Amino acid sequence: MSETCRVSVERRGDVAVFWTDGYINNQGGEEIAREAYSELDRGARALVMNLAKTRIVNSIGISILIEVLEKVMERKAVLAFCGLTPTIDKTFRIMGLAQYAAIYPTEEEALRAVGAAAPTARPQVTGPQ
Amino acid sequence: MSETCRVSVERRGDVAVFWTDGYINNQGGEEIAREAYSELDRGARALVMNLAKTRIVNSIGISILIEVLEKVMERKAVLAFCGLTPTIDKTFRIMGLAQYAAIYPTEEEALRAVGAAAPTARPQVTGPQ
Amino acid sequence: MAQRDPAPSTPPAAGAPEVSLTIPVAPEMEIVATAQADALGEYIDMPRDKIDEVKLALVEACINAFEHAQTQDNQVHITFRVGGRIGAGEWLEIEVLDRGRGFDTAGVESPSPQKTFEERRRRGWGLHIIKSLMDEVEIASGERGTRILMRKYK
Amino acid sequence: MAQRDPAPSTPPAAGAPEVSLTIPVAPEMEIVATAQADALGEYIDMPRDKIDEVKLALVEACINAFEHAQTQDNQVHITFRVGGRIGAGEWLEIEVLDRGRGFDTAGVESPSPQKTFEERRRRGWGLHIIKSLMDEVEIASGERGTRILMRKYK
Ligand SMILES: Nc1ncnc2c1ncn2[C@@H]1O[C@H](COP(=O)(O)OP(=O)(O)O)[C@@H](O)[C@H]1O
Ligand SMILES: Nc1ncnc2c1ncn2[C@@H]1O[C@H](COP(=O)(O)OP(=O)(O)O)[C@@H](O)[C@H]1O
Repeated sequence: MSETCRVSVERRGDVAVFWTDGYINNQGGEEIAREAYSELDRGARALVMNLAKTRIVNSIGISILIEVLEKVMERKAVLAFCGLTPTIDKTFRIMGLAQYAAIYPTEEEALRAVGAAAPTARPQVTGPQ
Repeated sequence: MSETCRVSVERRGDVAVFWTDGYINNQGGEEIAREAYSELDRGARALVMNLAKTRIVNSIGISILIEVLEKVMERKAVLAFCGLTPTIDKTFRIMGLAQYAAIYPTEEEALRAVGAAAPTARPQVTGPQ
Repeated sequence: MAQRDPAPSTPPAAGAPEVSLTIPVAPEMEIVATAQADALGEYIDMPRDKIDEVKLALVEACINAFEHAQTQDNQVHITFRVGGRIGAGEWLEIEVLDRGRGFDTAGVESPSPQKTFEERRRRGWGLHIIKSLMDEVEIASGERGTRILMRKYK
Repeated sequence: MAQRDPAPSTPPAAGAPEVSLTIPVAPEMEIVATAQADALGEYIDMPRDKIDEVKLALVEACINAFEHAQTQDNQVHITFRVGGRIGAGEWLEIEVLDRGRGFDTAGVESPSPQKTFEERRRRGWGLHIIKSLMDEVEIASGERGTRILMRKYK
């Protein structure tokens, strides 16, 4: 099914950058969580999630992102989002995600804020939006 | 209504280039016909229609394009299409439009074929696709 | 369904996900309907060009109902079904039903480029286009309305 | 419509173009439904960001019906209406109806970031999001099902 979210991850030193593509529901959220926990286990101290290719995150998806955020905070790591549509940004604020995670307009700003190494070429995200 | 086709036209010497944007139904077809007749009246000897921003032309729209083609032939002018999606191309062939009008993959090729002056900057087509 | 006359001979695909859509007889509503064909085509990962063909066939079926059916309820009823085994013969099926006056399907003259250009009979292509773009088409029409059942494989 | 219990107090907008869509209770069908919101939002030239808000509200209403309603017919019935005077107060209205078990709307606890983060009760945001994103929302629920009527101005 086309709408299922694809997630790709790239490591830049101790920062893990996530790109999502498509609808984030329970499945998409769980896919992100799986990748996030594996990056934390591999010592990531910051996760940057670029949601530019996602237009809808449902409340179940957000509840899973909140779980990820809690795990990130437990590990004293940080989580930053970027590339949010106005609607996703609004929902993140309503649900309080924005109080605990940083939100930046662009990936560049997010990476700078978490002190990542300069971005390299972005990997190809396959699959439709 | 968003889907209504927008038509913009630019003159390059005695060649008139048309760009459509959106659904071509009876309304869209009539809009194109109006512009086409006015260009013929103003001495155009070739019409090039770039449909790259149109994904659907219904059979009523095509029947109007056929009317335009007949008028073009009466005036000993020529009509060329370009930028057709595979589905539009297929429909034009089914209905026989392709037997009387030339179809080119790109605007450049169409312009070259009708012997137009080099293209200038393309005018802004406003409105959604 | 109230109407029983124009029954297709193929049985409906049992258990296939079914989405039904009712649109009013109004300008450009056929385009609103194509959004559903788009979404379900994407749902089964149908290639873009095939989705476009399905959309045009749906447009033609809708505008026929708008133009010719003279429905009492001022509506066109569309059912979308997806089915087949994943990876083997998946399809998108669309049924377009109007409760209009119907027509004699056997009496419709076939169009041709010659009639179109030489005799200047430019209309009459809708049903032919539907049959050309879809893999399977069944048309049933009677005094209780018209039903077009069309299927496209992925 | 068979169900009469959860009747909204606002009368349906008479004469407004109405499109109705029935989707099965199945994964991602809520996204298939949003295609219709998209098409009708575009039909009234609603700005993209507002269409996105409508789509998320629709997704939330659908997944509530999928998750909680325990419908017998395994369907969710959605009606889209557009109305208002062109250029002044045009709106898109969506009614999401399930013939499920219903719930006590007064008994739903409001969510808050505090409960979400401190008490780790992360769910319970769907209805709140719907109310935040739409301009007018009415929820009626009873033993014959649940109806959410929501409207967004352009
Ligand atoms: N839904 C319908 N209800 C009544 N008559 C129809 C319907 N669809 C098609 N017809 C009849 O069949 C004829 C051929 O239709 P079609 O091939 O689509 O061409 P066109 O619509 O251009 O005439 C129509 O002119 C009409 O008489
Ligand atoms: N369509 C429905 N049918 C039955 N119960 C519902 C429906 N929608 C909502 N509810 C009830 O209202 C509660 C709150 O819903 P909501 O705010 O969407 O949050 P969540 O779905 O995350 O629990 C649900 O847990 C459920 O008990």
